[in-house]
Amino acid sequence: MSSAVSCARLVIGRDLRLAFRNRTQLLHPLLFFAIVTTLFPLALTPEPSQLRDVAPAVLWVGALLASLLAIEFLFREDAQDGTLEQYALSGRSLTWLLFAKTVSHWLLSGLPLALMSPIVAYGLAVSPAAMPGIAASVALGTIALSLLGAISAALTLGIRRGGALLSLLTLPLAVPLLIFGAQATARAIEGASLVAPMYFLAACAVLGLTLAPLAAAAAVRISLE
Amino acid sequence: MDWTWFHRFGSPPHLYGLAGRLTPWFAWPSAFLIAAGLYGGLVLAPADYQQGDGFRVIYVHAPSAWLSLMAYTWMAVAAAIGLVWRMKAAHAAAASCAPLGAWFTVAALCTGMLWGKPMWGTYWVWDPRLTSELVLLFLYLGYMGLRSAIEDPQRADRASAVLAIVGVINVPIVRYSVEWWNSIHQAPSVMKFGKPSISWPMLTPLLIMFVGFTLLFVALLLVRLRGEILRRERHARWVAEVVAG
Amino acid sequence: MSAHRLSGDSLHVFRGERHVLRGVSFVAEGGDYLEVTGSNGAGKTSLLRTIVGLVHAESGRVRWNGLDIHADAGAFHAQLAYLGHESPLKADLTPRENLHFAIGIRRRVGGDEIARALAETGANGFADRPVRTLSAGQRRRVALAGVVLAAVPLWVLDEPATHLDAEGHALVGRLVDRQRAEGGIVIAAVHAPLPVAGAGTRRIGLTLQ
Amino acid sequence: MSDFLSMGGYASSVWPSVALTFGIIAWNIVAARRSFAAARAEARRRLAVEGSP
Repeated sequence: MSSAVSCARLVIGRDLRLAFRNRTQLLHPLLFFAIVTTLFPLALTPEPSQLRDVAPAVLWVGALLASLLAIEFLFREDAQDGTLEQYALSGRSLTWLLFAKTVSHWLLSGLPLALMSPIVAYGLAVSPAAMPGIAASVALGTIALSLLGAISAALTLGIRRGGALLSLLTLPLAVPLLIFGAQATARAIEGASLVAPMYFLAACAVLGLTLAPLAAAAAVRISLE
Repeated sequence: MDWTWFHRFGSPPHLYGLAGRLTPWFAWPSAFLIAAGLYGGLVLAPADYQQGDGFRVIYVHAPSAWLSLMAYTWMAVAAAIGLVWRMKAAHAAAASCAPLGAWFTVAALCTGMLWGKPMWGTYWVWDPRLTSELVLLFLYLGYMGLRSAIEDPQRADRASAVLAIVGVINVPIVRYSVEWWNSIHQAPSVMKFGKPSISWPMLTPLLIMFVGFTLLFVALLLVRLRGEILRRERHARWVAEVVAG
Repeated sequence: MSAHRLSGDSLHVFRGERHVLRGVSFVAEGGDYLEVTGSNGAGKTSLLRTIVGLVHAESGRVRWNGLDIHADAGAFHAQLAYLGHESPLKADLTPRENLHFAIGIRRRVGGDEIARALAETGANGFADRPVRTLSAGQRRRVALAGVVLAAVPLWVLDEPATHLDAEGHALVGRLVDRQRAEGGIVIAAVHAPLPVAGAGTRRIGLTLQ
Repeated sequence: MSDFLSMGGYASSVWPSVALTFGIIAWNIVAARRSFAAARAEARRRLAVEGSP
């Protein structure tokens, strides 16, 4: 239905416009990603061959924590200023509206992380040939991660100091993404075929696309009760 | 279809009374079965040809691991029922499952480590089964953390129910991903748990233990369930009658 | 326009341990204004949130045109405008942008329509300033413009005149009366009575439990 | 008997496992009963304070 699409466009449009009025906030997760991945060579070794070995782990743990940082703010402001309440009472499907919100969140956090990951990987002595594979795997993995994070963010709404709890809820659920994502990156670095791990990541993303907005909508309704 | 039985069954006073009456019927058989299974497993069953007597840890490890997964599944099912039908008693059951499941996850982890020591020469190896048990423990802790962080008891019930359902969908995926990860990184020198060659004298005590542990779990669940029902129904008239009597 | 009817029958609501609403009943039909009064903490907001369906009553039902509101919540919400005691506005957007996004989700709305509504609630003068620079009363006017723009039969307003000056109170009264004249229903929780026409006005007094 | 206790050299694995599992079971029995008793006591206390509803 076209009205559902225009609804989603409005939700995404609002989030993007708000984000660009607060550009510096968008940079925080990216800066975090850059700094964390800088710490590893300093703690470990500048030796390129060793850095290449740990690059998948560093990239993925860094990306995971950086997007976790962003997820904390996914619904927070909307909950405080009453926007979520209005969404829930708009007569539109809350599931659909939250799906649109998650899409805009990915555009603002997952996609930039994916675009930045080749730069970070270059710093970890990864050859440029591996870059497209790495960026693609981070992009795909962060889709699933944003969806998963939407559930946890909705569940922790209204909890004081919910940040640590948010990590406790999200990280165990994100274990499969970490495994498949890091594996995809490792294969990209080796020059091997990415098909298997990318296929699993895509499966996780599809599962998340179908179920996560439903769960997030249920959680938001509970938080409004 | 007539659903009155369902609502009667779910009505807190009915369930409270039923749980009280049923508890001994689960508790005593479980004590008997666990004693019998333990005797069978530690004394009667022959030693494994590869692992000698070391395999006997399985008689406490496997039932604990089984309960850790079963408790999570039951918790999610109860949570879903509570969420869909707004049934307080189902939320009470879900709340009762969590600490029990978490404890049996701890038991499965620790016995797995003790079993691993003679096999691997170290307590901790990133074995897929141990790793997924560890993730399961984190899931339990997250669930209990969310529950205790929300002050309003009804919201806590409903929010944690959503988490339990998401978790139960995730558990098989975690399990699969961890096994896949392990199959890639497997070092040939690491010895895996040799599958004990299954023979009836070995298997029978194990099956008895499985049944005994399951009954034990139900008995513990029923006791906790009664407490959780009382906590949710404090203001109800029937509670006053039950407690005063 | 068919006459609308909203009713609640002996609603019981718990907030945590507190039994805030003990058997509240009401009926409102097209043209009615229902005023909910009571001291702080008496459950005014809880009642309004139960009526709009955010809070589920422990027992009792709210019915819209005879149908339980939870039976088809989407259809009910499409006919409802709710204003909480916070004005639901984004601080970094202007009033015009806020209304464009908020109302656009509900229905197609043009810029001239938004301008008219803003003029009507006296928010024209600051329609293009970021909301963060506005006073609480000015924000309230923008939020009221949103309620008008929703163009729905049922308004549920929590302290609609809060932060507003005397002229603002009169404005709220006028808006409510016009909504009623068009066959709509207005339910508002208030501290001071709104200046509205007397006929068709009813009060629900809540006492602190 | 000492053969049985030595578990063919695996005593340090088998016995702690058994002890730990039964320790956890015992603790769970105690904790479950305690949780029920606490809920009951709490309900009774409220009844004493508020009187019959």
